[in-house]
Formats: sequence, structure tokens, C-alpha cells
Amino acid sequence: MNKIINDYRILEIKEIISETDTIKTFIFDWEMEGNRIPKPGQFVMVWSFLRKKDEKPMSISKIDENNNQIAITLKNVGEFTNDLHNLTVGDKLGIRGPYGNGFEMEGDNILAIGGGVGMAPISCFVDQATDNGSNVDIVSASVTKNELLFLDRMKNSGANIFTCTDDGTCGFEGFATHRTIDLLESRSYDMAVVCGPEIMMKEIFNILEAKQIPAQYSMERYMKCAMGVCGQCCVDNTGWRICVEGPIFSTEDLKKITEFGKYHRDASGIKETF
Amino acid sequence: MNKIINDYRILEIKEIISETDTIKTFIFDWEMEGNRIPKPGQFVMVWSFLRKKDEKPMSISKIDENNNQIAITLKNVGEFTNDLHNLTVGDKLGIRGPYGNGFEMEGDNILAIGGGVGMAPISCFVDQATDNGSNVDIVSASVTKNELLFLDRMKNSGANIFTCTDDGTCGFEGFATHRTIDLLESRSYDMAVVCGPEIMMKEIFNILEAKQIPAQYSMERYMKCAMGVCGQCCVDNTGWRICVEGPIFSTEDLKKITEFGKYHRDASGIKETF
Amino acid sequence: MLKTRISGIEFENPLILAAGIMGSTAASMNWILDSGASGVVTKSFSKEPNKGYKNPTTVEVEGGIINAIGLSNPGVSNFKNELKLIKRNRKGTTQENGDKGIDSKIAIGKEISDKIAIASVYGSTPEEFADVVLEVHDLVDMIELNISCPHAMGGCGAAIGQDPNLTYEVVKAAKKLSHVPIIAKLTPNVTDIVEIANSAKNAGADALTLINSLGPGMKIEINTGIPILSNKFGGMSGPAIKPIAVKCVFDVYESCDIPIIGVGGIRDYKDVVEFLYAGSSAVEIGTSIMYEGPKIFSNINNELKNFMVENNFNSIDEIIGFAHKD
Amino acid sequence: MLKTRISGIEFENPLILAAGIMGSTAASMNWILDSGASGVVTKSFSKEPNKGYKNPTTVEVEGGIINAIGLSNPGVSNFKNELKLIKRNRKGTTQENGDKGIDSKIAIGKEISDKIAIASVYGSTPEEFADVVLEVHDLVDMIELNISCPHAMGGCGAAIGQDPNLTYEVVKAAKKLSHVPIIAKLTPNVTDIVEIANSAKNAGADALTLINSLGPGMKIEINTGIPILSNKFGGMSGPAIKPIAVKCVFDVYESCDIPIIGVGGIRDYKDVVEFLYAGSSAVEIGTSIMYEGPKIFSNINNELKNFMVENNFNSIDEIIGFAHKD
Repeated sequence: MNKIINDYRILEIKEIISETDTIKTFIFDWEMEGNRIPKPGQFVMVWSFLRKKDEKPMSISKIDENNNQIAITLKNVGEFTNDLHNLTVGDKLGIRGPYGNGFEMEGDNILAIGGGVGMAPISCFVDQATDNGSNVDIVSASVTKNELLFLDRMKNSGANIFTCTDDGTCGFEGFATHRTIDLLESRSYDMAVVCGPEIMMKEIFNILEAKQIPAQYSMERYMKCAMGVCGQCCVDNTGWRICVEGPIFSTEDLKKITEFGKYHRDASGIKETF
Repeated sequence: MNKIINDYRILEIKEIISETDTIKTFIFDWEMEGNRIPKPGQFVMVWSFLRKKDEKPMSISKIDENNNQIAITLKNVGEFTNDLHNLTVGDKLGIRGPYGNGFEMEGDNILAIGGGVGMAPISCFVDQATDNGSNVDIVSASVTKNELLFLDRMKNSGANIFTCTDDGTCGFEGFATHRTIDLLESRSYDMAVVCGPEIMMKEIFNILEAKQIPAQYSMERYMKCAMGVCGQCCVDNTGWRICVEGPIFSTEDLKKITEFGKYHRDASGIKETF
Repeated sequence: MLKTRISGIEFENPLILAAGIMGSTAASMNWILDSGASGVVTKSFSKEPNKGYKNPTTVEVEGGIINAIGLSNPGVSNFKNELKLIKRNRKGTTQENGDKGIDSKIAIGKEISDKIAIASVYGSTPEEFADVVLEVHDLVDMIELNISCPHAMGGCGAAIGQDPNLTYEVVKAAKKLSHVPIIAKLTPNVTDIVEIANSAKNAGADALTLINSLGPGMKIEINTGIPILSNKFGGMSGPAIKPIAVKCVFDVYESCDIPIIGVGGIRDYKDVVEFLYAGSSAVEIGTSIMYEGPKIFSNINNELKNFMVENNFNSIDEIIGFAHKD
Repeated sequence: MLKTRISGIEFENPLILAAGIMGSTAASMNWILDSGASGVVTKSFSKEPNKGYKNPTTVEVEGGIINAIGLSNPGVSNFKNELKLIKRNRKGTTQENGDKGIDSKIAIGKEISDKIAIASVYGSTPEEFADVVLEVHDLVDMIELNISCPHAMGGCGAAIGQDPNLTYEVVKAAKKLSHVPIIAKLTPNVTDIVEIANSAKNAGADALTLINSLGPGMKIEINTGIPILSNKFGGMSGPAIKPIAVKCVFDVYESCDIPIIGVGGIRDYKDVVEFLYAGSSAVEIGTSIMYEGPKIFSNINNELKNFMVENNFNSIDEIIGFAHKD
């Protein structure tokens, strides 16, 4: 019988980093112990109880085993994230997890593709891969220069960074897809990891498939229990639970997820197309 | 948090030995594992569900770790034991336990005193002590020769047996107390273990106390839960639970049990004097 | 060997997915069916869409979880599209789920029994129930009336099932129109569940599901003093509620002669046997999927078969109600 | 720092022995008091002696136990002798229990607060309750009316506490005569516990104890198909019932303004805090003695003090009802 981690840790926010105008990173002390030690790609459930109460899944954006800290990185996109953006150091959040399956390392030449705040789990994986001595090329994409995430940290990791912005203010002018197609003309990879808006991931999926590069993608769906019972985050046509069988899916898995890139379901279960 | 053993094992009676006209031994297969391995002096709760349903505590009378068997030995003294005496090999009983604290080995020269069916836990302890190479003298007492328990087994163990019967049909004519006084004139012991009718134990207690021989006594009280919650088996004046702090008590402990040799309580809690 | 029948409907084994667990999409229910369940109960749905409560909606407690999802569902017109996709006819068909859990060796290429789809519906009035029943009764094999959710809003759920008269009215309205058998799912959170069971029976219920989640209960976070669930309280499910569910089944079996589906805390074959002994004709499994995933169904079916062989039971019927022989 | 008050009576800390657990003799209750409890509730007793049910009377289940002891007791005239021996006045006195469990360093030779003795009484009619109250109210500090035992025979226990009118009559009869405060102990096994709480309050109850054991539940032995308890079913207690007990306390606190003693599944200081947050003024501890023995009381008192220091609580009063602030 698996032990589900479902007790909240009420944690003080130790540090807040304003990454961009709309993105902040929150750092917490975290006991690195047993199945509490997160893997890149896993997520935590974040319970905000101070103002409007709510709870959402958040990818872990940094795992610092030396200093016993983890971080989450949020873009201010709605009521919940706005509430969190108004917190200050010393405020508390309830955190449970980590949940889900995480990325699997396969080979030494790695392409990591992150769009916007999708860089959160990607950067975690890059830290691990570069620590292991792998060669990592990162395609880091955003709308504009100021929105590119973790540039210094990624540089320091030893990875090669290929930025691209919609407005050309940093690196390549254009989308992550174009940047990836460019890279693949001259380079080859053992594996790729991808996180970003689902429409972007779908296009990247087609590109990587054409080149036969095995890839892993981080999926997001509305979540309630995060323990694999409520069924809220199940995807068509396999029924897999994003919170247990996901959030990371391989190319082969993703081929069976027929709703990938097409639609997701809201809190009531109504389908919303992307 | 202690793990209480409280799941029944439904066990087939593997063998029934008619020890005397009124006493039978029932043998069961028993998985010797972790805290399921009994110590001499411990008891099990025996649930009879075939005829009139009831459940009583019974001392373990044999622990056979080689053959993974235990035995209980019952005198037919009432409705419950009569029901059990009518069972045959292949019939089933529910057994849970073992419970309680068991005897503690202290020293190499041991006096073991058993009155009637009180030989059950004593014989278990004698097996252990002789296996350890201790010198064991047994005072085995009963009303008449045919009621003396485990004579062959005890002889084979290497212990010295001093029988006594009320009617003189075997060994010394008289009570266990007299036999013990006799023995103590010429011998000394590091410890004694005692089980029998409480009136007998009380007298033995006085004899051993006078000689300053540390002793351990097996107590019996009406029992319900055997898990230390119901309070049914608590004794005056300490409140100790026979099922948890007992059933074995040292001389020092027993001095604090003011009801020892005087009274016990029935199922409703009413005191009955011995 | 594992076959059982409820109101004339045959189940290939006694294990059914409980309402509210992985029952929001046809895809997840088909996965459960491929994993060995003989039937599925959908997540409860209503006439109109409902987003349910804000998170947290579920929290672990000793021996299980408490939840207050709040009956979220996309409404009957959206949900009908899911119902149509439940694979009830299984002759030679299966779904490939690869290494994520389905025991494909069992399912692929074999003749497989039909599976049973049960719609769980709710509303606040007999009319609402009737409307939803009419919309879906041609798409499913049975309908389970949720008159027992302990965290429902506005007169739904236990507000009905805690009142014998409302229970009667709702069951009667549903039964009158339905082409398929009607099951009433009851709450244990009443003074006398037998009274409610008989109300449901007298109104025409074909079967009963016992029990919905217990309590409700609450968990207050120790450092903050705040009840964790956004709804403050929620229904308790999981292994710890089993003794109470078994007792409800036992009592209702003695006093109310329609088939019972037992549910509450089932985690292994022993729990299933206990519910059968108490008088259930089948069981529903929900929360324990949290511990083992969908493969719990095939695991229990295998264990159950072994148990029956070892104990000389030839059919599920021989086990049902066994604890009442005395 | 740990002091709390209920109906004008001061408890040195909020931990009280629950009825039915190690409460059959003054000796065991004195051991519990020596182990750190501020008070004890006796095992329930009645006018006449009662042997209770045959064994098995207790069986373990997931998250606790179910029991049907059947209110065994020696009758009030015998039990008065035990009541007289409970050491309520503790100035400089103590009992020596050696290495069997009491932390004698704490107790010996110190000025020690008085301890609170609470008699739990039961009967089948208001008159029986009144008779027993009259016999014992000069021997104890408070009286707890057991109108909630889920396995009582002949109109006792929950047969009263599941009916608002009977609850009212019994509480009224006891309150009218008693020299000491009257506590009504309620069952959770009702459709609406708030209704019963208000009946008790309207009849003059000084305080409420919430909750008696849950269910009842049953466990059927898997190899034999036989319900294990001789009474077939029994009340469930232990850690798993805590969420339901906390919810009962929370609800009654909001709707009924007399003090509440919380009970159900308490195993550590966190559980105590949760009950205080929900609105209990004190708590009773029972089944968890199975896991830790009497030292659970001093252990929890120490943990509770640490918790209060770390969280800047100066008194138990500051914690009581904290979860209702929003």
C-alpha cells in the first residue's frame, strides 16, 4: 500500500524573488527526507489560507538539497496567483507533496525546452542533468526579454542557453518552435524535456516526433485531491490521472492522450478548447 | 505506539492430550514471528465460537519453536471449559495474543512451584530454564496422583521433580506449602516462579518472603478486552492491569497488590473473597 | 464463479466502482472496467453544471480521507457525451493502457462479459431527479440516486436521505419514469438507517447502496487553527468506516428485502467477503484506489477466487448473508 | 498555564479520563490521576449490578476498536465504596506505582492540585437516573449522564440520547436533584446532534460531553462468517473517529452555549489542540491508553505546554473555539 503524502506543512516564505514583472519565486525550507525529496518535474499542492482560501498544484522550480530548500515560481494570472503575489517574506502557506512522477533521465545529450513560466520544472531538471555531467541545450522562450526566466542560474549550471523572444528583445526573434527547428538542423539529442503552454508543447511534440527524439512533457490540468481519487484531472482517452500517472508523460504516452493540445476540463468538468 | 495484537487466528486443534480426568491440553500450529513468539508466562485469549460463544484468557502451557506449535491446558471447571473439553481434533478456535509480560529469568538455581493446572505456565518456564542450563527444582502439587501434570515432560527436561498430593498417592502427602518448606530447609534458590490457586500462592509468598527468595507469581482475574482498556482486570491498590502489567508479578510488585490472596472481582465488578 | 445479480442485471464479479471516484470521464471509467471492475458508478451529476467547492476539497485523516468536492459536474447535457462513451459491450474489445496499470493479458482478444454502467444522479427536488433520469436512462444499465452526499448544497444529498418522506418522494419520482432499475444510495448519518431503507423500498427502489461517506467530519490544521477543507467539513471514507458500513448492511439485510450494494472502506478481498457475509450482493470500491490504483479490482478478484476455492464456496450467492445464519 | 474551567469547576489541565476505560476501580482511576489526568470519569454504573455481555466484548478495527462491554458494573451501592477511595484532595499525597508507569518525580512531596471525580451514571428512566444521582452526588464533583452508549440493553444509553424528549426528561430529572454540575454525554449516531444538545441544555445540563462511541459497527470474522462481538455490534472508538467528534464539537459550539468536553480518538497533543480549537473546554481520553498506557496523560500535558509556548498561547481559554474566528 502506497503511503500518500497528504499532511500539510505550514511553511514560512523564506525569500521572494521577483523574476519578472509578473513572475515571482517563493522559497521554503524543506526537510529532505524519504519520499519528501522531490524529483524534477514533480509538483506540490499550495494551500493559501490567509486571504481567499484556495489550493492549486505548482511545479517545483528549484530543489536545493544542500540548503534544504525548495522553490515554486508563479505567474500572476488570476485571483489565486494574485493573492500569492501579494504575500511577503514571513507569510505562511500550506504545502503538501511532492506528487506525480517527475522526469526520467535518458542519455547524456539533452534538449530542454521551456516556454514562459514553463521553465519552472525544466530548470529543476537542467540542474540535475548538468550536475550529472550531461550536455544540456536549453531553449528558453518568452514574449520579451524581461520575461525570460532563470537566465543566470541556467548559465551557471553550465547549460547552453538559446533564448528566443516574440519581440526579438533577446536572442532569436520568434517562437520556441522555430528556435527548436533551427537547433535540430545542426544538433542531435538523446532526449528532450518540454514544458510550456499546451499549444506550444503540441507543436514541439510534432517537431521532435519528426526527428524521432524521445521526449517528456509536463502536463497541467485542473486538480482537486492530487491523491488519485477524485478523477478531476483524468485525461482522454486513457483516463490517466495527471496527479499520479503524470504530470510528466513520454512521447509514447502522449500519443494516447487524445485531448493533448485540444482541450482540458474546468472545475465542473466542462471541456474548454485551447 | 505499541502495536496491540488483536486479530484472531482461527486455528484447527491439531492434537488433544487428556492429561487427567479433568484436564486436557490442546495443541495448535503457531507462526513464530516477531511479537507473536510467546514468552513463558504469557497468555492468549481463546474464543470459542462453535457452541456457546465466549472467550477467556488461557496461559500458554507449551511453546515449541522447533515445530511451530503452542499448547493450552484447561481444567474442566465450568460452562466454557466444558464446551472446550467437548471439542475434537480438527475443530477450530479463535486465538489472539500472546498478551502480558511473562516470567523474567534471574539466576541459575530455580524453584518452580505449580499447583494443579497452575503447572501450565510453570512448565513452559521450566522448559526455557532447563534449555538454558539452569538447575530447576519443581514442586508439583495436586489433589491426587492422577492429577499431577506434565510429569514425563518435566522429567525429560532435566528438572528435579518433587511431587506432593493431598492424598499421598504420589510423593509427599500434603500441600505444596509443606513441600516447599521442606525443600527450603536444605536448599537455596536464586529465584522462584509460582502458579496455582491464589490461596496457595499467598502462602507460598509468605514462605518465600521469609527466606528472602525473589519470586514471580502468575495472577488471574476476570478479563474482557485483554488490551488494557476496559479496566476489568485492574487490581487494588495499584490499579495495574493483569493483561498488561501482569499476569506475572514480582514479590515487590505483589506487596503493593493489596487484594492478592483476599478477593477478586466478577464480571460486574463485585468483589468475591477467596 | 464470481458472478452476481442485482435486480435482474448480471455482474461478472461483485466489484463496482463507487460514485465520486475517477468517475468524471468515460475514459477513466473505461480504465476501471479494463482493470477488472464489473461495473462503474459515475460521479454524481445534476441538471445544471456545478463547479463544486474551492480547494482544499480533500484531506487525509486516520484511516481514510474526508472530502467536500461539492458534487461538481458538467451538467447532464454535457455528461451524456461521456455516458455514451462508456464501453458497456465488451465482446472482444479492449483499450490499451500499456504499463500504466491495466493487466492487458487478461483483457486483450478474449471474449469479455458486458460491463454495467450506473449513472449517479442528484437534484434538490423529485422533479429535478425525474428530469435527469429521463435524460439518461437509455444510456445506462441502472441509475443510483445520490440522496446521501453529506456536503451537498441547497437541499441536495443527505438533506433528502435524512428524511424518510423526501426519500420516498424522490425515489418514487425516479422509479416512475425510469426504464432501468433504480438504486437508492443512503447515508449512515441518520438515527435509523433501516427506516430510510424501507422508505426507499416502499417507493419502489430496486436496490440500495449502503453507505455514502460518514460523519461528516472535519480536520482543523494545528498551526493555524483553520479547518482545512474550504467547506470546513466533509464526508469520511476509507478503511476506517468499514465497521459502520458493514453494520448498516447487516441491519438493512434483516429488515428490508431488496438487494444491497455494500460500500465503505473496502481495501482487499477480506473486506469484500465481510460485506457479502453481512448481506451485500455486490460492493463498490472507491477511496482505496488512492492506495493501489485501478489494479485493485483485478487484484481483489483474484484473491476472492482463491478465497472461495479454499473455503469451498461455489458462488457469490452462497456467501451473501452468511453471517445471518445462526 | 494548562488550567481550564467547566461549570465553575477548575481542572489543573484539560485532560480527563473518559468513561469506560480503566474506570471500574478507584485504584485504576487513582493511577490515571497520578499519571497526570486532571480528572476521571468512572465507568458507567446503574442502580443494580450488571454483568454486561459475554466475551468477546472488544475487537480491533482499522483506526481503533469496537466494543460492546454492555455497561457491566457492580451497582451503585457497591460502586460507592470505590467512589469514596478516589483521591480528590491531593495536597502532598501520592501513590507509589514504581516502575509500572507513574512519573513519581512529579508527584511526590509537591503541592498538588485537587483532582476532579466525575461519576458516569446510567439507567432506563428519569427515575432510575435520579435515584443513582441521589446516591452519589455527595461523593463526586460532577455527574456525567450516559444517555449515549450504543450497545446498551433495555432502553438505556443511546435509546435515550437519540430522542430529544427522553434526553430532556432524563437531564431534567438528574439536574433537579443534583448538588453537583450535570454533564450530558451525547451520541453522534443521530441525524442532528445539535437538536439533542439543545434539549439537554434546555433541561438544565451544565455541560456536554461529545461524543460517545460511533456507529455502532461490526466486524465479521472472515474464516467463519461470524460477527466477532458476542453482541454482534459495538461502538467504535479510537483515532479514526476524531474527525467526526471534532465536527460535532464544532457544530454544537456554534449553536449551544454551555461548555463542551471533547472526546474521540485523542492520541497526542495535536488532537487535544484540534478539539480545543473546535470549541471544547477540556477533553477526555480513553482508547489511546491501549497504545501508550496511563503515561499518555503526562506526555500530552508536556507536549501541550510546549505547543502553547511555541505558539504564544498563555492559557487554554485562548485556544478554545479558535477555529470559529474567521
